[in-house]
Amino acid sequence: MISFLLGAAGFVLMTVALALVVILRRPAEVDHMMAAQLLGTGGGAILLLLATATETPPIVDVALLLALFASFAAVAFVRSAPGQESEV
Amino acid sequence: MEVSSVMNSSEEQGRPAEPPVTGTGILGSAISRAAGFFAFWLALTDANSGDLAAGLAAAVAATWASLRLMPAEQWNLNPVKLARFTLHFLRQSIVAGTDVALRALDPRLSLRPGYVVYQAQLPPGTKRNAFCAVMSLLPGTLPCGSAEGNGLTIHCLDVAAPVVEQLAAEEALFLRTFGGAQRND
Amino acid sequence: MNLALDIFTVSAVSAGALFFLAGTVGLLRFPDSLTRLHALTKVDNLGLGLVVLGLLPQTNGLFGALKLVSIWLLVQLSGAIVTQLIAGTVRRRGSNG
Amino acid sequence: MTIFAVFDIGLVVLILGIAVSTIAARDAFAAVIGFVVYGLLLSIAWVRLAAVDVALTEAAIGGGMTGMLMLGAVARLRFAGGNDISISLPVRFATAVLCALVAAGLAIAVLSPPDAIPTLAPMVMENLAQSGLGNPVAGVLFVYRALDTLLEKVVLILALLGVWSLAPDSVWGGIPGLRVYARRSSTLTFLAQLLPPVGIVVAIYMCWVGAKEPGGAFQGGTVLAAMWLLVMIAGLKRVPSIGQPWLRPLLVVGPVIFLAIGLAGMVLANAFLAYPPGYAKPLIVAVEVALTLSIGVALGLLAAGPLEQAQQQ
Repeated sequence: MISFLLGAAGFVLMTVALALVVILRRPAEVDHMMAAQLLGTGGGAILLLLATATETPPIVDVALLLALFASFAAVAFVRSAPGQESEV
Repeated sequence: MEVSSVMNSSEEQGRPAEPPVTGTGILGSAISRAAGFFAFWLALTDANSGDLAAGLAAAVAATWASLRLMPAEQWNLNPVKLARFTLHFLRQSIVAGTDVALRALDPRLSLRPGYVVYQAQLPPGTKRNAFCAVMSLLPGTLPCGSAEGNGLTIHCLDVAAPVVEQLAAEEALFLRTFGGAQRND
Repeated sequence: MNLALDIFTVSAVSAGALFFLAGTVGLLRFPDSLTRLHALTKVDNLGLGLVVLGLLPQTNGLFGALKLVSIWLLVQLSGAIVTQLIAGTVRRRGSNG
Repeated sequence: MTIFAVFDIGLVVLILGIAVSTIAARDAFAAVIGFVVYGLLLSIAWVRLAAVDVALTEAAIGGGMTGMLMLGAVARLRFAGGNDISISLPVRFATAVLCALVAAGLAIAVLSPPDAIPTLAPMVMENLAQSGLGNPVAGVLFVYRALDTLLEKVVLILALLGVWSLAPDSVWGGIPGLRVYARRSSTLTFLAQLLPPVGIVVAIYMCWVGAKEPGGAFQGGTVLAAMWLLVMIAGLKRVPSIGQPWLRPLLVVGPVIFLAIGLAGMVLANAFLAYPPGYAKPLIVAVEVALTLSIGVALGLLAAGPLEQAQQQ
């Protein structure tokens, strides 16, 4: 079971890595803004899998903070995106 | 005072007079919010008995902030209807995820993306915001701002699908579940 | 009993991982920013939901399970709202950003 | 090769890739996004290094708060037309050399450790029970290195004074120039109504749990600061002027209580910052609660930036 959960965490990490490469290589800034959200879901899944696999419940708290700050970062990105102030 | 200044001018015109919330209404929503926050605390601390006092403090602080940020409103909640709506919503969000996943994996990439304007019945306010959040998890739709009148601009993956009819059905269900804040202007 | 739970975990977590893969494929193949946002929100949320569902039998006790579910709810809720914010930004600038 | 090793190598490759792309980004906004992603990924790396306390701090500070500070700087530069300033080649070269030197120094320190790594960890674990705490990190921070922890909090206030002193005299006592969301958005309002109460519960949980498990005042305070900033960005509450009567007491309450308990220790326990036997845990929890509030206010005001408007009557 432990190696299965770790393998799943590794698999999700791989898909997150691929998605990050795709997002960050695109020219449009809005694509970059999706990166924080991607880590909120993908990073959360990886951490929850690690917490169960290594039987370390405090890791679940890291997932909680990651979810909270990923959405905070996404709001900050949207707020400070270039061109935002010209549209007041 | 500060809350109403948040609405932009077009939204302010469409904003109906809020139904007066009675003292018991405020107390009721304070109790239910506090119960929710305390349940969240129990989940966080594994219901450890040594942590209950701090949990009460947390629930009180969170409820105070919540009432200041989002004043109590009349939500006629019925547990049976709520459960039915939750099940429906869960099923729809599974359908939504599967739908997009299949489109992504489909070699032909069957997409006809575009915008649709949906005239919402719900006036601007907390309930409409909640409905927008529900919509963004429904199959193929993603609200991205307000349009003329009481309209919402919706981005769809497939404009040929009967999006407006689907959304009207979803909104009707939402109204039946959470109480209809009908436009009274 | 234990075996049945383990099989449940393996199948739900695998399904969740597949959804993460499908979401990434969507990000790669979809033509514009808004359609990619659909892929990110809906598919990844379902992926995380399935991973959480699969991990539920492995948690100790009801409250441990509740904690996982509340994290998923938090991600789902804030994701649903943040996506609309990003989508609004895209719409104002035209789909090509 | 175990499955752990495969996972770790993949993670390290990803983090290095993001780091390189952050350095190589031509546009400041893209670079900040890269940095935030880097911080969030780093918190997974700290988890793998079994440093959950650091992982929590990294997710909060590296992923959230530093990104917010740098986005503020980017917006300010753009407003001032700073994006057009071309940096001359020698300056770029000097910057690159300095960064490379720092990186090389760190690499040497990490890659050539002494044969016997000096550690006090066994002694900490032996004596931790005396303090009544369960989290060794909290034990080190509040029992063995309490002076460092106290000074760290004072530094935060000094940093804030530094930011405030950038303002011209005419607006002293006025309102920080936090840029609120340009268009009033009911979507953002909704998020700022729902998320902060949840964040308050998480912040109190972080502060409370810090005594026995990973967590603590810094993580909790950062969550509070982020939630406060979210409410201000959405325009639900105004950015307060720094002359507000409630603001300055909150800012110093943590360090002041810490200092008071430290001074009391000179009388009751014969040393500065020593705790009387049996009272260590309740005193430390009291200090943590006060510090959480102070850190939250200080970080929120740091991110809100220098003063820009005079106080409105």
